[in-house]
Amino acid sequence: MKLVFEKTREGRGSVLLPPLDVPETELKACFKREKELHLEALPETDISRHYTELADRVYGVNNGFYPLGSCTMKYNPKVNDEVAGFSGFTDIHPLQPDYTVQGALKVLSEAEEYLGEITGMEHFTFQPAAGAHGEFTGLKLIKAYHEKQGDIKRNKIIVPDSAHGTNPASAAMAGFEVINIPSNEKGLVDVAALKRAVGEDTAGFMLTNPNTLGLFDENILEITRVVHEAGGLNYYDGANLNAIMGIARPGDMGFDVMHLNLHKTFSTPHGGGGPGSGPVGCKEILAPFLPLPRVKKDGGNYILSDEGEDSIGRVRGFYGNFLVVVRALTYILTLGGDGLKLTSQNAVLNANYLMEGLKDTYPVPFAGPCMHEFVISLEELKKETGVSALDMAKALLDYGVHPPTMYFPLIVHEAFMLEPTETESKENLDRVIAIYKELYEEARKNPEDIKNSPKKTVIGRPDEVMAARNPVIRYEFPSA
Amino acid sequence: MKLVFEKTREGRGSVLLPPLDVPETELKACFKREKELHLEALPETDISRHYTELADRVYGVNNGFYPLGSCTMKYNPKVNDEVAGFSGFTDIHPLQPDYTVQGALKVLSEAEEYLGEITGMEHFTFQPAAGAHGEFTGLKLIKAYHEKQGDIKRNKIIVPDSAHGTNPASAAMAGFEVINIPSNEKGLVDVAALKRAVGEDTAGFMLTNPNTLGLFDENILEITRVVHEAGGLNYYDGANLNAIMGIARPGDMGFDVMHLNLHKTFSTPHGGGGPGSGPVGCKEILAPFLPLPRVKKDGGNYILSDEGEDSIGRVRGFYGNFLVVVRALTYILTLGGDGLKLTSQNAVLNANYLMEGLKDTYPVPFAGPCMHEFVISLEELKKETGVSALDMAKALLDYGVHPPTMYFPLIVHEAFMLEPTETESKENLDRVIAIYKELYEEARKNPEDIKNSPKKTVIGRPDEVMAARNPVIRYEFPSA
Amino acid sequence: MGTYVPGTGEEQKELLKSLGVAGMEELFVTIPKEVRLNGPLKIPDGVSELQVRKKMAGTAGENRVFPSLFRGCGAYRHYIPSIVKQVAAKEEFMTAYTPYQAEISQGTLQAIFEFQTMICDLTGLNAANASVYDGCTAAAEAVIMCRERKRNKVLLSGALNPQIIETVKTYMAGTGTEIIVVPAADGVTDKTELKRLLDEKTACFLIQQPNHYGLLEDYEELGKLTKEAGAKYVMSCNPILLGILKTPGEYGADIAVGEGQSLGLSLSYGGPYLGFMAAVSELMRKLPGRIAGQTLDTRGEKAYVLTLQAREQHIRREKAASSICSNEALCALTASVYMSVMGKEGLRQAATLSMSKAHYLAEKLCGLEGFSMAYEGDYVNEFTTVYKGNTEKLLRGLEDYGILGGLPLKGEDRGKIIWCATELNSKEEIDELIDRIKEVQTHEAGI
Amino acid sequence: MGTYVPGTGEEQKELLKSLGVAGMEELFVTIPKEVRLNGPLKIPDGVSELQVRKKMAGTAGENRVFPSLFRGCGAYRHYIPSIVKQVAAKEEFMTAYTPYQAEISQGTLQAIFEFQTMICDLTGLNAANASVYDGCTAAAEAVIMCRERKRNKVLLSGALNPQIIETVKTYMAGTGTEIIVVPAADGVTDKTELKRLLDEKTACFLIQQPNHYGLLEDYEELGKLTKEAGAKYVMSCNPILLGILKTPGEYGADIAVGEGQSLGLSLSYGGPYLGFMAAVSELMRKLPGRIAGQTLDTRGEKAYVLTLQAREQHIRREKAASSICSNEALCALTASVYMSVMGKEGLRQAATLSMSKAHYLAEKLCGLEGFSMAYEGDYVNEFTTVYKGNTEKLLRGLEDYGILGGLPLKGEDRGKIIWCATELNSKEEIDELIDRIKEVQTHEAGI
Repeated sequence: MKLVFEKTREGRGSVLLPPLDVPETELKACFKREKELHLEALPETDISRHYTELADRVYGVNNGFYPLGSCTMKYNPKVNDEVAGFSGFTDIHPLQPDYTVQGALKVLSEAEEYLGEITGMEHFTFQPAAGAHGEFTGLKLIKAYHEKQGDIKRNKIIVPDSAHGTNPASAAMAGFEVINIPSNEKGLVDVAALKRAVGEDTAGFMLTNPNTLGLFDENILEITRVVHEAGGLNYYDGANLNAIMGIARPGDMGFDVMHLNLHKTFSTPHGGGGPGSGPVGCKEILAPFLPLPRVKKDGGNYILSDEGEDSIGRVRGFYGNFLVVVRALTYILTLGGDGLKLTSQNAVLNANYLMEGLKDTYPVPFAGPCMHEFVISLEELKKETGVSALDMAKALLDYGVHPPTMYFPLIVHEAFMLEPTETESKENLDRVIAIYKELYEEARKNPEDIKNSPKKTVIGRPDEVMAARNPVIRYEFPSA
Repeated sequence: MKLVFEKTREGRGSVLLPPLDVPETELKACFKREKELHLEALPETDISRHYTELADRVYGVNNGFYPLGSCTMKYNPKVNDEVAGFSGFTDIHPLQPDYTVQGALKVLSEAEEYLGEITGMEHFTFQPAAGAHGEFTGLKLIKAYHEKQGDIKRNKIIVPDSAHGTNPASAAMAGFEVINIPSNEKGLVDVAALKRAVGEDTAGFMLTNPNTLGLFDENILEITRVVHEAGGLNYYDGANLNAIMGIARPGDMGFDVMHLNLHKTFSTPHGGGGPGSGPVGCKEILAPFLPLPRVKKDGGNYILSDEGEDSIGRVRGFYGNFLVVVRALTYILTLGGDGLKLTSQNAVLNANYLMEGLKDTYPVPFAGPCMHEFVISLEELKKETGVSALDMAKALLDYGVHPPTMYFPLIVHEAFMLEPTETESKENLDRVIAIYKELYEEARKNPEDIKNSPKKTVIGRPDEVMAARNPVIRYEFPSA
Repeated sequence: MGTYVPGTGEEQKELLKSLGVAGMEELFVTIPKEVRLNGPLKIPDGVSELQVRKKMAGTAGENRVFPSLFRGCGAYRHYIPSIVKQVAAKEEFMTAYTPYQAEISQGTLQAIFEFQTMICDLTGLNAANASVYDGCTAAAEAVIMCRERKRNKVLLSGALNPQIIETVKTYMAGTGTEIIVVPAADGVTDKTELKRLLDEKTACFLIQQPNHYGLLEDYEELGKLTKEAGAKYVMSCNPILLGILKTPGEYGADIAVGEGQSLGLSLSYGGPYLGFMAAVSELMRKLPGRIAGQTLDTRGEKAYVLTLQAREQHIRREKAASSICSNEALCALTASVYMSVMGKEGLRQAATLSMSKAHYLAEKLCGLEGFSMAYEGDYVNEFTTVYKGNTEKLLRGLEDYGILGGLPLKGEDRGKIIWCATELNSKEEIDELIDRIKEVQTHEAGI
Repeated sequence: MGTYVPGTGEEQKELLKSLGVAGMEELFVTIPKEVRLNGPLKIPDGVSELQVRKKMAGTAGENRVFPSLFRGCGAYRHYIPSIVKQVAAKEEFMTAYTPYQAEISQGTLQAIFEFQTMICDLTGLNAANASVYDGCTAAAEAVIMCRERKRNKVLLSGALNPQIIETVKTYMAGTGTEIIVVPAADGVTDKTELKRLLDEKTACFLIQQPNHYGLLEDYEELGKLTKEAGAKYVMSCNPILLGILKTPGEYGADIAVGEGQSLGLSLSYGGPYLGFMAAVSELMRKLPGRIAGQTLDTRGEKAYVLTLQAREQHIRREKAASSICSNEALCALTASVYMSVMGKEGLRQAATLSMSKAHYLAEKLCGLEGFSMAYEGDYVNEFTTVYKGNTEKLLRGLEDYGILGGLPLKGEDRGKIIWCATELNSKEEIDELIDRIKEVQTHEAGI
């Protein structure tokens, strides 16, 4: 379809703003833009149609099954959006005096309290705008902590090889050196390797748990103890918290700091890439280092406090993605403690049911009851038929379901990582199992067909190499 | 796709309402429903997906060109919807005291004033919920008028054969006998035939102007005079008002009463069939008969007045489709007098441009500059190729544009009635002209192909005869 | 001046030029000079979107939204789940026309088919249409369905909502149909009177469940009497309460109608609302308006179309069952979403909560000085009290506290108030109402 | 308790049974007993949708929305056209993830590609990304882009929004980069100081247009100085004002960043907002985060994909340009719709209106007792005054009239107020502000 720029011409547009009602001020010539803007307004009819056409070319959770492993694409409740649209939340300026935004501060304070209870952490900051931003912030806390102790040689963060790519990247951004350690044959942290890796230079250890294979690390307490004994701190990547709410808490497992993804576990929409929200929780020992300002209670009132000389400072403007927090709080209040537990139970139940339905067809390399997600391997299929995980993913598109996360974790070849979430019904899961089985047969019978998929989508497979080699990342306006 | 009933099972659903906080009242057994309801709740995920799937199977103005003649499918501005969503409009009870709903009464009062100015009528009622309802109401006014004069023999309404089907139907509903008169060779009212038809039994004459051929009746003043001289009243079907706002007024042409379609001329969305709004305007002589209550001014305040012993009574509960009036008023205030005129000018300009672009390929039986719409005939094409207007309409579906009104007016064979409206750009019209031309060539080259269309739609042509012969108009739940 | 015309200025000129026309005026040559407007319309100059939104926000602000509301009588403030509004706002549903082209309108058509099914399920009848204008016109259309050549007398219960009576009267005036209101006694239809009035000329008897005063009538017996006279039995029902009340189908009604506003539509000062209609299968072809039906397409797949169009105005013209063309499709869709979200359990819960709150409210009210129940019968979500004090002052006093009390009646019913409760009225709110009434009473006594 | 789990009760049992598992507990056997929670979470019991909406409406009601607002400093209340909100609320855009599967994500990808193009057009640069968290982190990411092995000194203008300075400092702390704030004099960067601080170790100099105090600086000269030292020139810009102001491209900047909130996003107490970044083509591969690129598909048709992923964390892990993964995609889409609706004329109008209103406001303010301009330089939509009276009392007084005045500064800037005006501040509103200030002053004097 055409770009928005190709759909209009000069002089179009709507009358949105009123005429000037005060004397006009002329900008001095030296400050004036000389290069003419190209952006032309579209009439409303055409805007409406353009974005309707674009929306038709997007697949969201409301379009169907979306088992993108580790992304927790659960249903996004409408009441959360409605609440986040209340004028009392959308029309307040971030620099209003505290006494005029008691509701907003209450939102942040209540969210902090409940997330603390869910995770076993004692303090939370909502400044981080996404998961990776949370990691970065949490690692900065670890850094500040060691520095405050005068322990300046601790400059290494240990990361298992099954970790999300953001973990090592955030550690590097925060000024650490990254030490990768391999997984053991069960897909868990190799405790012996961890023991070898820790030492006087260990600043901390980052763990995603349940990990990206959907496994809860049975040695969790030993792991965190090893790190603590070496003088390091434990960081919990909460991306997969959807498996354990109300069942176990990172704070009780020996973790000192963690982030959550409100746009995963707490049902806020991901918006095709964001906004997310990556609040960071920590134990008391790290509290002095949290970003400022923080919400405090002063008698019966909430205040934003700027006090804290040891703070790492600010990691974003203002207080984070506030409306995302509003949605998450609405979600928590709706479900309550029991509802959150039921959520995790069903997330795990659905994952196990789906795994059980698929495992006879698709090998599950690391078996056992899984948590909220699991990994299947298409390696055998590829050897037999030449059909890769990528081909299978593309073939799934023609069935109208979203493919799983592919080729991750790296320790499984031709991996498909599936996370159905708790909001899918049994019928939906049964339908998906049937599709996967049918597709498997198809792949064996007509591998070439699968390799040529997708066929029903609005575009065929795009040439990614061409895109990267000769990047065209903006439209060039025709010169006048 | 499956019906909503086929997508769920017992015990599903959301927790929407709070638990009982007062003592429970038990309904007496004799009043209790015995037959169990079948309606099962769906979980939100599935509701969201079900209606997304349904929405994907609907074509609205926001999806593309929609030249449905006489339906004026113009763009529906979003600001109107936003305004109609203000809590001050949506959350007020229709039986609140007048002094608590001054804003609502102001909306009705201002809309009455401006519509009066646009049409040349002196009073308006907003009770009618749609165009046909307006016709019915207007005809009741005519009836009441004659009865008040003691002129009880006037029981006939004269209607040209080019009229919308609602005209004769509404006249019959209002208790009149309908006299049809033919059009002349120009497609206009045959004045001689009208003169023959009028008499002592003439209650009134109904005219759609510009008519369904898109022609403004050049004899309009003579027509209304003939009717008046015979003692009848003139009714103006305002469905096609989009052609003449700010250019000419029914009130100045000798019409006594008329209705408007706010969902056509005044840009309110049609909702896939409704809600519409069909306010009725009339001259002073008919005012005593208008439905009650009416909005009046009492000093600086608005009041709902129930006074008027000659009123025809009530044609609907409360005051009509209020939120539709809110949207229409917003539209009028946005455009202002000049904007309304520009709207009509461009509606006519676009229609003429489209007609000009098509006329060499598709014969225009009644030529001359058209108003807001025009009719082309596919009779020749059918003779030559066997391809009917219906076939061509279905073929258009595969091009992603909505077909025009078909087989209407009845006086043109294999008719296509096109009304592009003012909200289409030149490029859109050029694209449509190209499609129509291409389609014409296709029809001559591969008539069978056209007869087998549509091919790209989610269903093929449905069997309407089967539907009518053996009507299945509800889903039968499987017995438990 | 705002505009939705894409190309003004240069583009207009281009189009005019390509038509070989000098100016806009030339396009209107067929309009006789005598009727052409000379000056501009006397309507304020158009404004920008910002300004119009500001102005209309001001107008909306001139209405008072009552946080606490105990008024019904045909319009009810029930809880509207978030997803209902969200789905009904989808542009595709909003901006489509009547589904004339079935192939690109399956969404609308299936939604109507689903709505029809839900209405049948609620009412216990087998044939429903796609909606009519509102509850009052639904009643009038039902009466029209019942008219036969030899039966031109229509009986209306005197305990109907007065707006229904008025609308039916207007619809039938001048059609040679006699409308008789059967008087009410003790808040319900007088059976003896009904018996007296029913005869072989009676086309139908129309009654309301629960009635205007909130009371449940003896629908069984009234239906029997009506059928014995060979007349049609028509019931006007509250759709949410049909979740718990015996259905028109069970009462042997021929037609059920009602106002569907409670099913997910906001109060909106009276509209858009939703008239629903259902009938026994034998009357299917007498139903007015649109009906969606199931069929097969050329590929042999299930498909939906507008059907039984031979009843309709565009085919039958003056012989049509009704002139209705546009109906309340989007409201019907909204109601469908509402029913899908609520399900039978949700409807039952809404009905039961409303009933229990109404009874709690009645009990508390009748514990107050000057209040008593007007009638003895059974009621559900609405009931009528008699108040010995000044009802107008009482209600005005409550308004100052942000409470809209029940509806005060006029004329011979003066002093009576019809109260309503729904699931939105919490116990706290009801208790506050009671406290406020006491305050108002004290205050009044003090002056 | 609310829940979004479709099948509780019976269905859960079915699933458990088919897994051969006795109860939920068995699914969690891999979790060591020692870390399993024994009791329930101490979180209030879940509630129905009706209740949660009511509670949250109450919380929202505890915030004060000021009808009249003259505060900016990084968050601006501009007019948001109706269609912008309506498009951004489309479920498909809302509920999708990052477009990993290009074939079913062309809508998102094309929208990003269009956004990138618009940002390039606005800034006069040639390479933009899909967005970062906000304006402050955009500045920090730009600084990271500029770091080179031999250039580890970063200069920040002292007239930057303090939040930008703080964020950059946090980002760079412990990375071996030296951050130096170039002091401001008379509200603008001290050129002499800058010249003194620039050297062969300087990676970049970051400046704001207009700056924190609302002033326009000598961007030409500052850029020249920076480039002469071989450092990168980074500008943080107000995107609406770029409709009229000379662009970073024209000033020879290497990178332009900014806060995109003004482009159709509500104030929302600070988020979600939108960080945008653009750079000269040579720096394209140093941009952090997602970038959409154009390519061809197997059918030879144009298609869009996420590209240049070799920069990103999921490929390069610890060697990535940044760890950013989720960005502010929906905000970028909102901004795109805003720019499509406004077009260049609309942006220019918004900028010009804001500027003219700000100047009118400044003139009126300075006509009042005790007010004077803090600085002499040129300004656009924001400016700083000095007030001799008690700023706190003044602003509190205005709040009582529903007016949020400018931002009072603290510390050594105490007594200064930064004011802002946009097209939403009508002349009437400004005049009212002035009158109210007089009233507050009179009142204060009286006591």
